[in-house]
Amino acid sequence: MAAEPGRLPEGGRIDRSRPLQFRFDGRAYTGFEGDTLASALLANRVRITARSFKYHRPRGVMGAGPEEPATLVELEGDLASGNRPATTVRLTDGLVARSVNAWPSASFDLGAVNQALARFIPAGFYYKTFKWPDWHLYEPSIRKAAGLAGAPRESSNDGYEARHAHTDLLIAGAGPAGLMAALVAGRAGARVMIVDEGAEAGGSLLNRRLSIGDQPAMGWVAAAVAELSAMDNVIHLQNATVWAYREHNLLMVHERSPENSSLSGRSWRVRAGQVITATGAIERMMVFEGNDRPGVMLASAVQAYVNRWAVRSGQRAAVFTNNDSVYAAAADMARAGIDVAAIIDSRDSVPDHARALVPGMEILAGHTVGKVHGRRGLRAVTVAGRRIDCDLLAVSGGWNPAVHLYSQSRSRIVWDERLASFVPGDAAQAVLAAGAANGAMTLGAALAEGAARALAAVAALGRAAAMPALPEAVDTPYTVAPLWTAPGAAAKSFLDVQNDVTVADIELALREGYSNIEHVKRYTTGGMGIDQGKTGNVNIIGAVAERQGKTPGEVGVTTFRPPYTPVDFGAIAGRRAGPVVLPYRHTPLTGWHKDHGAVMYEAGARWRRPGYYPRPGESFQDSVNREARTVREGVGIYDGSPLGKYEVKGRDAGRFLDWIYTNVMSSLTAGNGRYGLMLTDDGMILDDGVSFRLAEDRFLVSTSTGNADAVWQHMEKLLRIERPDWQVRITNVTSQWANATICGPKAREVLAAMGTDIDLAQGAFPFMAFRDGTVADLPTRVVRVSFTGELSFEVNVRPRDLPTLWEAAMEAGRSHGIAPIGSEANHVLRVEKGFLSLGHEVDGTVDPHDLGMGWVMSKKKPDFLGKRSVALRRSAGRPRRELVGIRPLDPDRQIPEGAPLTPGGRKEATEGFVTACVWSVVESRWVGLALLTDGRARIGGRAYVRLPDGIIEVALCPPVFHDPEGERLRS
Amino acid sequence: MLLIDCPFCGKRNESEFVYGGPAMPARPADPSALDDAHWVDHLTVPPNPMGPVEERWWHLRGCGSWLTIRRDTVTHAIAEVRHGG
Amino acid sequence: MGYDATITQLPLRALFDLQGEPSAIGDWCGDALPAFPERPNSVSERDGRTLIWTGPDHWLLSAPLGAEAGLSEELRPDDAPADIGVTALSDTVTFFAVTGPDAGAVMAVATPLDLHPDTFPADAASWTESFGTKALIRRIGEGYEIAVDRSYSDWFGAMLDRVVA
Amino acid sequence: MVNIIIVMQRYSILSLARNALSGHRGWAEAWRSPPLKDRYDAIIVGAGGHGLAAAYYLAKEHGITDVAVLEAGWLGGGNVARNTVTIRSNYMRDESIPFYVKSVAMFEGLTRELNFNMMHSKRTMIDVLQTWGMVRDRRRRRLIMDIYGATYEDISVDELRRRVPALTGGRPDSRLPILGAAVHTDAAVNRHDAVAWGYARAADAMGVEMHQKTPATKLLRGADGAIAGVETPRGTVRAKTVALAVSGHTTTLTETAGLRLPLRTINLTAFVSEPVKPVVDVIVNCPDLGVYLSQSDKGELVIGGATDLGQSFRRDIKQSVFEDTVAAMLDLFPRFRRLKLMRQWGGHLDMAHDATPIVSATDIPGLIVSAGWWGGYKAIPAGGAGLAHLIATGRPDPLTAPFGLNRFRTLDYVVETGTTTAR
Ligand SMILES: Cc1cc2nc3c(=O)[nH]c(=O)nc-3n(C[C@H](O)[C@H](O)[C@H](O)COP(=O)(O)OP(=O)(O)OC[C@H]3O[C@@H](n4cnc5c(N)ncnc54)[C@H](O)[C@@H]3O)c2cc1C
Ligand SMILES: NC(=O)c1ccc[n+]([C@@H]2O[C@H](COP(=O)([O-])OP(=O)(O)OC[C@H]3O[C@@H](n4cnc5c(N)ncnc54)[C@H](O)[C@@H]3O)[C@@H](O)[C@H]2O)c1
Ligand SMILES: Cc1cc2nc3c(=O)[nH]c(=O)nc-3n(C[C@H](O)[C@H](O)[C@H](O)COP(=O)(O)O)c2cc1C
Ligand SMILES: [Zn+2]
Repeated sequence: MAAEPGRLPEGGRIDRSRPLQFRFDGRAYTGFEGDTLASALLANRVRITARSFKYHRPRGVMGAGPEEPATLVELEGDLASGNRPATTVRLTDGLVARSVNAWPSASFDLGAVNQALARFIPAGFYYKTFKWPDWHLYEPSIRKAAGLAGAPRESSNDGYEARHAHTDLLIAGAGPAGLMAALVAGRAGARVMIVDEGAEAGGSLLNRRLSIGDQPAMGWVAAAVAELSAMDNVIHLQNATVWAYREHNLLMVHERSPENSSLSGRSWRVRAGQVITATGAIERMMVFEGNDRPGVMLASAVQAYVNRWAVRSGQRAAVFTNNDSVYAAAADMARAGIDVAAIIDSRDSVPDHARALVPGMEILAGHTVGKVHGRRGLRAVTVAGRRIDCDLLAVSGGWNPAVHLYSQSRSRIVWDERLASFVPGDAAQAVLAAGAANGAMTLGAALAEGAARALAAVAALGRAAAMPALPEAVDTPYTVAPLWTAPGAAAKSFLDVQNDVTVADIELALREGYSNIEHVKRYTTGGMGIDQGKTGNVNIIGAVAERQGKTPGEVGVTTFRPPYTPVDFGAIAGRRAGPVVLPYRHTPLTGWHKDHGAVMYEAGARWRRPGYYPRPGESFQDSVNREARTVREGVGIYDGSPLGKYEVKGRDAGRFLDWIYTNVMSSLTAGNGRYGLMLTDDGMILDDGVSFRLAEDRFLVSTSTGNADAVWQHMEKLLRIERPDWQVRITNVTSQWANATICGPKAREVLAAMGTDIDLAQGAFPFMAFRDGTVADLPTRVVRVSFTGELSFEVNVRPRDLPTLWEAAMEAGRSHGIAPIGSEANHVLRVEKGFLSLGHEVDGTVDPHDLGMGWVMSKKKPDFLGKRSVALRRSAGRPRRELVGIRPLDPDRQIPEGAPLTPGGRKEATEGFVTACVWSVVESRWVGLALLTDGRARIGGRAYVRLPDGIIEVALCPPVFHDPEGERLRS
Repeated sequence: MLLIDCPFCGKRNESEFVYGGPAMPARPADPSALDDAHWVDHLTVPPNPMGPVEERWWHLRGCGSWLTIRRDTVTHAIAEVRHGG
Repeated sequence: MGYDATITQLPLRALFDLQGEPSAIGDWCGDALPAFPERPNSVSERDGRTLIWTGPDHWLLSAPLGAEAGLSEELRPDDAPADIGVTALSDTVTFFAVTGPDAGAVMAVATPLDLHPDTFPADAASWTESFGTKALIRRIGEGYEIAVDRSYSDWFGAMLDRVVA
Repeated sequence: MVNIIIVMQRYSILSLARNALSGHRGWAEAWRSPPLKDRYDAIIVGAGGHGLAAAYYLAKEHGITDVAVLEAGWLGGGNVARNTVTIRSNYMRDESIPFYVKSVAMFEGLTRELNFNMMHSKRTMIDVLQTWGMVRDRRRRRLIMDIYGATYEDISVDELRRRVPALTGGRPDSRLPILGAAVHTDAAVNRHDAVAWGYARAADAMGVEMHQKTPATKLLRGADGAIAGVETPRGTVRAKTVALAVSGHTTTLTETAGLRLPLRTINLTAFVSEPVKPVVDVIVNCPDLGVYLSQSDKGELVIGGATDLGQSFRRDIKQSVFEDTVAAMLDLFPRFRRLKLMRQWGGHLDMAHDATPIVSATDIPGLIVSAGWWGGYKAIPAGGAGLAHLIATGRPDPLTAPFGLNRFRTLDYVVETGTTTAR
């Protein structure tokens, strides 16, 4: 076990009583509770922690938070996940991590040969080459090289949850601005949610040494956190990132390893009345040759490591800046024992308030870093010809307010010349920015803004709040003079460290005419990495602006989009996984069907229904034939519960049905029903079903299973939007009625045997009538409809009674050989009858005439939905595809459903297709239905099914194979 | 995800609603009185502005009302919600 | 560790759907109903009968299942005048109770409806959405009652169990 | 063939090597920025895939080079920059299949034709079928596609799992068990930006002018009612033929000339995961669950799902659509639970009343529209060629003829029944 050479003897927010063992790239190290993987690696002086994406250059840790562009690791074991910035990986005991994109390790990486090829592979090189003979030749090796981490493996302990939250005010960020805002709004009684992605609250205060009032800033933070936790109107989350800002103030939060739960992640959908983005600011890189060398770090990160983790990132440092913020950092570095050799400031004059922070330190104003020495890590820099030995170069290119969320809300961001950064502009939603996220770069200003924004937000919510007395907070003013690219910056000056995009790449893009910033992004891939350019994007914009003679504001930004930082897909799906990924519906008999061996299918509208009930040793076809024969010859029973059912009631109910059906329903007498077709106003069939008149002003409309909701919507919309003055009310009774349909020549006997007070005689209870009464002592409504072509009784009961009814029918039918039938046999039976089926014959292109159902189009009614369109379409006189029956000349030849018909079976445009093909139990052969151009006129002739492996000749016949007169169903 | 202020229920998540299409002009009482071209337009040509558009939403998973809302197609801001057409 | 909450599937209840002008409904139903609730999406109760105002011109009457036959006689759904709708719906929904200290957290996973007491007080009840399907939610003593279409209840129960597990 | 002088710098490994030695200072602009004239033979509005391809074929096939392509924003920044690059021809209707078959084939030769590497990768698409209705839908497509020479084959579930090992969901006990799969070997992905840039560069080389940041704000009509040109903030530009290839903005423009069209604009979205090592090497389409994905050469999974409800000119993803898509993906690919979302975005496109594209002359003489391309990335080569043909000859070519506006006059819609999530 190695000691930790970089760790300071005391200080920091780590728990030295809890050492932790971990492995990185195969070697063992120690850190402490409170460390991140990055701080622990630095404490162990591991310098090369990564290899770059394209050139495999050695890289070290550069940042201290989610902005980290360089060190991405892959975690193994229970925590397995890839492409994690080491700066955001909380150190745990036994953690195993390795660098991505390097083999065998970051320190010794074979891919490094790409460095030698660098000049041949500038931005966009692949557009210019790899064309011959074919991209395919090159793609596999390119794909293997790309991709950083490996794809995650399946892991069993992935608990994720997604939940909703509602809040008056959502505050993103628990730095001083966010905490102050939460205190003000919380004290005013508003519902507040404050969400921060760090392990603990405090934001930048964790990394700096400042005071608030008369105590250290972190004391103030602790007091604020305590006060908030005592308010039950406040929810405070740490380790939680606001990663998306969507329309209508919906924000998404990803909470990692939530407390008091076994979850690995929780996703919050937060609907907020008001939002304050107090997300702080992110430091920019400096752009000079060799700025990616291990040992070059963001100054704020170096400062964070000494203050928060008691880690010296190097022994002897230089500092390179264009702004004031590094002076406090340099002072903190020096206090921690880092020997600060010099501060190189590109500005000609350094403000006194900055100088005052580093008395005695050498400041090289008006200078830039010329050259970086050291191949595998920094050894020295050259400034104006002078070599400064150092193993650490702390750089700051200025600060970018973290406007990501603000911009995601589609609010404007604008260029601020004074801050040399983009800042929030006009808001597009109820959002305010506070603190460094709004360009308020000092602690006092952040506190004041946090309070002021909270007051404004609370006022907008209609609440009164008091401006608190603001504690005194001394901080250094912030001034900056941008240096977008240092003199001499070229092919090894990295703008996007992660994607290896250099100044030379940007210049090439501009030279080749990819001059819009969006082109620059896409041509070079700058900003398209996992960090989405947090440290680099504005530098790219600055570099482009400089070269185009524009301001960065004129160049503009690329679009900020979610997520702010990457989010596990598991957290987004939450609990929806496996068997409950989609809803499923059951009837009261679903259990029975399964117990009786039914093969269950998805049957539309989320229902799962029996397809067939195979008996031991039976093939699929055997079962279906047996079930179909049972109905044709004896009696079958099926569960018809899912059929859509609606009560339509009111003075205008009849008139309404006449309008939405093609035929007349208002002439029905109570106790009777009628089959009807519903068209869209475009004149296409929408649905079919039987409507019954229950009373003068009351109808029961039934719909197909799959279309039930669509028909309901259709009816409701027509009524409420087009005919609000009509008195019609619709009640969905689909789930109030379940049914068992008993069908076949012996159906009447079975029903009678069950015991009923309904007169079942043909004369007393004709086809298409219904009767209320009891069956097997249960209250029922029995309906004489038939979808099989046989005598059929649909016995409707309350769902709670269906199992009893069903058992009674099975019992009563036993002597008749009753058997349950599934949807496959039903399909055979309806095809034999030529009954239409939605999804087969009705595919959104047919009208009733096409199906030979012109009779259903009322000639009496002046208008009904679809009438005008059917007439208009037909007036063009174009030939239509019409429903016909088909019999393959070879009776044993099954035709795949969907197969095309072409003239003579030739390889030509189709003239129709086979909508259904079944083994007919009445004809003992394959029969089918087809839609065929001018089909009806061709009945008696032949047509040809064209399959990839042959042609099937079929004889055309009327589309009915069984009982054309319908005597059996009326019997 | 929109937040729709139902006159009956108050502000509710879009997931409670079913989209019912753009508000087309009222269906003519007597379609046969229209010439073909006008009928085709009525059926097929919706208003498609960059800006406010009226559309129907069914509060199926709420109070069951049909609502007409005026929503900006660019910003998605909802300026008006009313019952019926 | 999951949530400290209990999911219970409740027995059927007598339910009647009432549609129309309150005056017309009142005329027909007479004493069968508690007073009409005063706010949309709230309930009134009397003698074990609960009336929920679920939509404009739309109410749901609920009572223990034992009262179903009696109510049916009082309300005579089949004879109600044309301008109102009275429909028996007892079998259409399945009720679940979500109770226990973490009931609120479970509900926050289950539904986007804001159940804060300021917006959803003790007498509130509303149709809303839960896991993508239509659901009726009401506050009960130490938790919530949530009802969905009976055909979805197996799935819905499984979903709630997953949340609590 | 028309004689066009091509003045284009060749891209090759040699030119790359040569340039490397000179610090890549020798590369020319891919396209120029000439001054905007006040008159052209033809104007194409919209420098997206269809507009740029039309410009290229107009010059190459028809010798018409006095053409301005006017682009409101940056070239290639519309939907061509934001689609999921699924190139396929598994359609259902005689009107559609031959067109897409041709377009898919044209894509295959484009890298060399345009001397611009589009990284065209004939990956194969596999449809994962989880309901019998979908099995039937795909069978219908498969059998008719065969007539037009497009590939589509059934494979077993075992074979599917062998070819997509990461697909471990959809087992018999899942919500929607996998019933089968269909393989479309013609399907491909490629580099979307390169398509726009490649066409632009080649068209530029033949003299077509590209004008960025030049929105057409109004269509101008002459006294005879015919199109006369367009107005732009940079001045009026005249032409006797104006073609609109502006995706979601077709009606925005036609309505300035009083022309209303059966189109509405919708928002469609996509997202990418973090880049990872190769894990899926085909396009996987799951129409029953509503998700499709492929892995790019850079390693991200590129994932798409359903469209938003309602009309929209926004380009943000809707949380509900997004969650549904992710839940569906994880059901089939449970191991992606720990994969991370990296970026998401949207695009807006118009969709015709029958959901089939429109390439057509209009009631305004000289005004041509190419619209309704909500799944029209794959259609760029053939659609561009068809549009060019229409511009040059005034008549549609046979492949785009079924996409005329006339079909609406008699409500003879072209309906691609059935759902395929993959665009
Ligand atoms: C998320 C998503 C996924 C998709 N996936 C696929 C897929 O997998 N496969 C597939 O085949 N298709 C897919 N598509 C569709 C495909 O992107 C489009 O069909 C195709 O890009 C549209 O054609 P285009 O390239 O010409 O349009 P665009 O690229 O949108 O070009 C139109 C251009 O017109 C410009 N413009 C607009 N108005 C004006 C004006 N007034 N003046 C000047 N210029 C104007 C725009 O700025 C734009 O550049 C997808 C689309 C999206 C959004
Ligand atoms: N001159 C400088 O050195 C300089 C520059 C910039 C900022 N600052 C200091 O920063 C402080 C400003 O305070 P502040 O409160 O505005 O910022 P802050 O940086 O202190 O706090 C921002 C917090 O927001 C969190 N955050 C960011 N994005 C988030 C997201 N999407 N979801 C959840 N949490 C997110 C961060 O983790 C951080 O904790 C002042 O003390 C100021 O002096 C100083
Ligand atoms: C096929 C494809 C792959 C993409 N891959 C990435 C990627 O790896 N990284 C990234 O940041 N964005 C990626 N994007 C998204 C773009 O950054 C951008 O979001 C998209 O082009 C839309 O533009 P906009 O976000 O600027 O509106 C990809 C887009 C497409 C179409
Ligand atoms: Zn409502």
